[in-house]
Amino acid sequence: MGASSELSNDKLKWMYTQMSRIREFEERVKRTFVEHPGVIRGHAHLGDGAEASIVGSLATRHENDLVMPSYRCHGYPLVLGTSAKAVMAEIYQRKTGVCKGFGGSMHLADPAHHLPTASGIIGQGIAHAAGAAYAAQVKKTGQVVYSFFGDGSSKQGAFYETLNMAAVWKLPVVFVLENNEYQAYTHIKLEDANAIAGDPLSQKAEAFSIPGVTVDGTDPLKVYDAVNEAAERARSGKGPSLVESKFYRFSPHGNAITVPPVPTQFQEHEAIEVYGNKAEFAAAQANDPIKKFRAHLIGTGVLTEADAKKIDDSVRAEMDEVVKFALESPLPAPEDALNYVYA
Amino acid sequence: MGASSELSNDKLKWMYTQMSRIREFEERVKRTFVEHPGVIRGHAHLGDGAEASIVGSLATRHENDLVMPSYRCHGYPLVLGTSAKAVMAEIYQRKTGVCKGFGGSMHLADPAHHLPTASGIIGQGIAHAAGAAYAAQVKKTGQVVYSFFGDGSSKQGAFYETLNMAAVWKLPVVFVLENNEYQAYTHIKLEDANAIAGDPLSQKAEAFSIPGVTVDGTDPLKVYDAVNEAAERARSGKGPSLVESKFYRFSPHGNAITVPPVPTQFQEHEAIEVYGNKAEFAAAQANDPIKKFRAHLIGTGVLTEADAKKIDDSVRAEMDEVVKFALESPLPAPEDALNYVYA
Amino acid sequence: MAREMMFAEAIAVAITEEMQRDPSVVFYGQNMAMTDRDPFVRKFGKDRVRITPISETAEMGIAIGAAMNGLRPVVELYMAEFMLVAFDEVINEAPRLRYMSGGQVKVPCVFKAGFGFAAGWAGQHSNCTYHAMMGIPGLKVAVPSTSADAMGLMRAAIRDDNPVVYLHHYMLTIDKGPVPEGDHIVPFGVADIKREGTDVTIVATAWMVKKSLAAAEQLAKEGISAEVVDPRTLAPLDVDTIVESVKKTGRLVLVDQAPRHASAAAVIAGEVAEHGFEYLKAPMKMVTGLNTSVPYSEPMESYVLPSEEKIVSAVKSVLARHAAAV
Amino acid sequence: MAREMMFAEAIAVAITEEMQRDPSVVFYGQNMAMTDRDPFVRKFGKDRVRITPISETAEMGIAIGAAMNGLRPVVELYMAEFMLVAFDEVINEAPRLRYMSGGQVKVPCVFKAGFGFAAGWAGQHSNCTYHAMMGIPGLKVAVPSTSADAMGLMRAAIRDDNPVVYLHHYMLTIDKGPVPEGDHIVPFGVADIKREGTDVTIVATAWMVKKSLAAAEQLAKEGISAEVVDPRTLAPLDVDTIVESVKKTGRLVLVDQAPRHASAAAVIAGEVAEHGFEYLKAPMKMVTGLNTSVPYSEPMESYVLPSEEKIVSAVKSVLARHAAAV
Ligand SMILES: Cc1ncc(C[n+]2csc(CCOP(=O)(O)OP(=O)(O)O)c2C)c(N)n1
Ligand SMILES: Cc1ncc(C[n+]2csc(CCOP(=O)(O)OP(=O)(O)O)c2C)c(N)n1
Ligand SMILES: [Mg+2]
Ligand SMILES: [Mg+2]
Repeated sequence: MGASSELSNDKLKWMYTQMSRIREFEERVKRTFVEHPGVIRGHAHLGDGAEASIVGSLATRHENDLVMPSYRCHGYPLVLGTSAKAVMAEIYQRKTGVCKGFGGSMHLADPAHHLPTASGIIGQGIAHAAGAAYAAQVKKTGQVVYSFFGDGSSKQGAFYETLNMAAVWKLPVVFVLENNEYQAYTHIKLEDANAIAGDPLSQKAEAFSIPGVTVDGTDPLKVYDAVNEAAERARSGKGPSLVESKFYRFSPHGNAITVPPVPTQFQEHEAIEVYGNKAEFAAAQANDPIKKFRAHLIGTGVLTEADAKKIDDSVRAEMDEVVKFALESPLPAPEDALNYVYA
Repeated sequence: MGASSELSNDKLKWMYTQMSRIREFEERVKRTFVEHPGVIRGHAHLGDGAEASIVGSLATRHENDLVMPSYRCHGYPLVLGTSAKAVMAEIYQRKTGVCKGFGGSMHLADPAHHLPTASGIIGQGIAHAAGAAYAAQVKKTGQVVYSFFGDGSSKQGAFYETLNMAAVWKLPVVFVLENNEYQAYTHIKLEDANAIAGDPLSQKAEAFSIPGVTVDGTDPLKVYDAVNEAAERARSGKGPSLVESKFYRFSPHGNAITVPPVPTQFQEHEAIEVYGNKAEFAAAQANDPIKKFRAHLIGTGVLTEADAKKIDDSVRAEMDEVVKFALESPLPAPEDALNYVYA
Repeated sequence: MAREMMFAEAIAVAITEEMQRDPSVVFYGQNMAMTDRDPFVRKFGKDRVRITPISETAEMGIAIGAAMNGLRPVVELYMAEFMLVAFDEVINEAPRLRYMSGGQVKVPCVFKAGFGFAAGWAGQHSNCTYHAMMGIPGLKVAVPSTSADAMGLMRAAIRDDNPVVYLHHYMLTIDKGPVPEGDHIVPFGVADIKREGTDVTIVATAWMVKKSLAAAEQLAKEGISAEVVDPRTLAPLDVDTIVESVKKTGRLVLVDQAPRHASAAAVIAGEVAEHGFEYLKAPMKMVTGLNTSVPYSEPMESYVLPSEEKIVSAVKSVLARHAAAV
Repeated sequence: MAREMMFAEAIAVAITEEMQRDPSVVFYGQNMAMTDRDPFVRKFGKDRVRITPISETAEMGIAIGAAMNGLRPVVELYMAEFMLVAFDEVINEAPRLRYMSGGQVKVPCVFKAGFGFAAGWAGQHSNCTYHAMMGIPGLKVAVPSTSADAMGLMRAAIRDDNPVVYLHHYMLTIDKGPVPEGDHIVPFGVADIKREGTDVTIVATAWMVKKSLAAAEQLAKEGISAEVVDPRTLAPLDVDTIVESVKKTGRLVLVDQAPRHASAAAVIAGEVAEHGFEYLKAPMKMVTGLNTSVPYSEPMESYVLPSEEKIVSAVKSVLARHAAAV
């Protein structure tokens, strides 16, 4: 029995709430493209489907532990305590955004809430996470650093170099490989040698002689157990681990890439749009982590149906406010752009 | 029993001769720093100690198979049929050099003898080798490409990215990881997570779900067997393999790095110079691949002591000529430098 | 006779036709050729058209090795900044191997990438990286601004026996323009005068050509005749045509999306300062991106990038300086 | 009072003293700190002084992450070209993260590397890569030419709250020069006039400063007074001091080891063309590496690199042009 069996009911409710918040937040981002065209620019990537993995992972955090996600980064700050308003405002280009409109969807940062930065370049953030862990080690802060990145990103040299160095230096870092079966439009069976051979991606850990496990990323408690073990290992000075968390992303990679002024929106998931594989997509949806966890909590008596509905309603109300706040916030002044080039 | 048991006596003699040629060639390069200071510039890296690994590998080649070594590349062209004179002349900066004086010790190239290029930047040549194999695959030339690189180089992202792609594309390439226990002055136990854990470096193959084997790189017949199996696998369309060949380099990493006009020479091996570990160095020398193979061939009746001596003598005579040729060859004209920038 | 074609389409047609012409041309990259329905896969099969993992070092390194063994790879890199994780392959491998081999090998490959995503892609996806490649001996760099040039330069790039970085500006992707019928090729190292004029020379590349032409149009209404010169390739760079234009107009404005010291403009300015000094009737002026990363939010992004208005006012200022000097 | 110190020693002393001063400074890289006998390890222990694998992406990426969490890493990279395998970290991560975060994080780290190994290291190890970094907003680039500057700029680099690329020229490694006692700091963005003169301004960096000073000496014997200006940092670049010098001398020669379009010289030329045009009495002239990779063999290598003689003759030619124009 894993450590998750000791989670308090409050913590479990908190976990469900956070999962629900991520989902609703991402739904609202997606709807923005329809309801308020032009408000979001560039490329936005959603975390729906990843909720159990994100929340199960972050539920293991100790105070001051750091989190470094990839460019698909909306969910993490919501869980870490960043105001959802500030996150949405950032995505909406507002001066009230968590990065004052400088970063946007791919580059959320909130060091005050333990998320230093997110890099938009594949794999590089993995090294940054290990670096933060190196600082924690030298300064003996006791921090563990959580590094999140996709299955596709695990094919970038930075992943490999970093895991070796983290292993050699025994850095307090947990590498969570979020395997959602796709890198953008590419199915994993087209690009990963382990996947093609039918092996788990966690097998890559063998290249560094560190623990590697694969976990059902649609179950926050299983994720909790695996990540918790890795975090404890890191905290006790034994070094890094690789946790492969398997789930499915429900939205396509990002909004369609169009050239202004052509409007952009989210299309169908690549499974359907590119590969015509409706069955795969339907199976994933039947396995929705939020529905499953809701049913589990009700089944185990942690929540009543009414409790759950109350949470869902309050999350919806929160996100109504969030969108309103973001929409009504001012844009930055043009000259603001001259700030922050140098410290 | 491996395929090496079927090698003809002629082939075995050829193998011994090539090993002996590499050793003698490298000795002469090294002595040049003493006997003819200034004739060799920059940084030269010797292959003494690697003879069994190089020759055991290349003995498995079929006509037209390609070889892409790292910057430590003197040995390979000698075995492939490049004139030793042209190799030495290159190292001596001569117009008669195999690269006309443009490349030098680190960048030997002789495509006519199946060695397209050697890159001086760690790991990058591994990708070039896979690329040549991709061309072989598309053009159905039947070529296998042999990629040689060091233990240290296996920590560069290029290694990892390339092996995954080669596995996914099932490229006809053999990756020979030459584990000589050192990357420059760094002992492998200071930088490789597998080595620190006591695991073989061939375990990195798990990250790509391809075969990975470790072989005694001081025995050309064991190398032959392992590389031959990998080459046959590649040739039959099954894709790449990783062969870790373990041996010891007898010379230090390269000539000491000094700034002109301070003279440069080869110092003591790092085992002694840096780590004060005379025992390690002595043990390696006691395990000299050339002495061992010589004794083996005499023991099995392939060579008499007299035959062996004859080979050794003729190799020495050849290398006398080689040095003479290189010394007497003209330097390039300054303006030659304007050639070959563009094809 | 000319057909109308979108910029991106012109590139695709050039690649397709080159692949038809020469079986050694291959085409691969991330997120392309996913299924058998892909038009390139349908035409050329899965040996010559492939999908790759997110492994730019391997992707470009493999192209280099393949080029040395008889192929002519075109690597689709999508965004020029992704080359940076593997920049050694671009500027320290591809262009140097031939030279270091004493001319024994050649490395014909094309690294194709979009750039300048000035549409809210923010700090890491909106940059112009050509400055880091234009001075590398052995490397060629193409930066087309029209459909015709896009097609003609891609053809030339694929046929070139040297490594070529082919950069197509994102903001031009769906612009339409005439493209000559037949085997239309644009030679490298030949600048094009996109608009003739007599009062001032504007040198610009890619999207900045479009902005400069719009500025020239506006200036024409005020009686100012601007000549717009597009180098089309930054390596080789056609300094002569630029200097000739300056000889005619006596004034120079350089427009570049990149920040000043990371721009092609600065390098071109240096060349004109050396070779066209005596023709200049006033100091030249650069209109470049400001010295910041590119911010996400639209008002800030617009503020830091060159605009029609900034070009117009730069032109007026070099003309005013002239007037004052006379 | 000043002590004599070798260039490399001055750098080592600066790092040592900064590490003594500030416990958040750490120092790591390949092939250093191998044993407990290493002087840095002895002084600062194995947490703060480390050896790394050949993993430049991880090495620099880790520095960036560590910098955001309270350390001030100095990464020893040995040769500037090795940064290219990880160039994204240098120009698309370190300098952009602060900006993209809206000023919330800072990334104080130093990427230290030798460069310009013009001693038979051939095509991939002899290059100057600063042109690719000097225009990147958020990034600073130091290129010292003397022991004093080497020390003072390293101190400034480590104390700077921004990412700094610190490039020390291989050919200067064992040159000796005076270094002021005490906490000697050279601020970034302040050019230094290494020799005063009245007839011509020579702008040069690193090894080229040494060559330019030698050329100036030779010119002095012929009655020509050359001023040698060393920007010392390429980012920020002190354009004012250069323009002031040109104002005084009216003529400009720019010397750079890199090929012309990959040089800092071209960028500086562009700045002077815009901001110092009216002071120029003759066209400026660039003396740069020729447009080739660097060949291995000595006669060819010398041929492609700038030399004292080439500088002298460039100076004479800008003076002659002047004479002709008068
Ligand atoms: C070096 C680099 N190459 C390519 C890209 C373009 N890109 C952005 S996201 C992405 C897919 C990433 O897939 P994965 O790592 O699986 O993460 P997911 O999107 O599934 O969360 C790609 C290829 C990039 N940002 N950086
Ligand atoms: C990217 C890069 N980083 C660093 C170097 C410097 N370097 C040259 S050789 C070498 C050691 C290589 O060791 P290994 O791969 O084990 O090969 P060996 O020398 O033992 O044959 C290093 C670090 C380089 N050439 N390229
Ligand atoms: Mg994915
Ligand atoms: Mg080694």
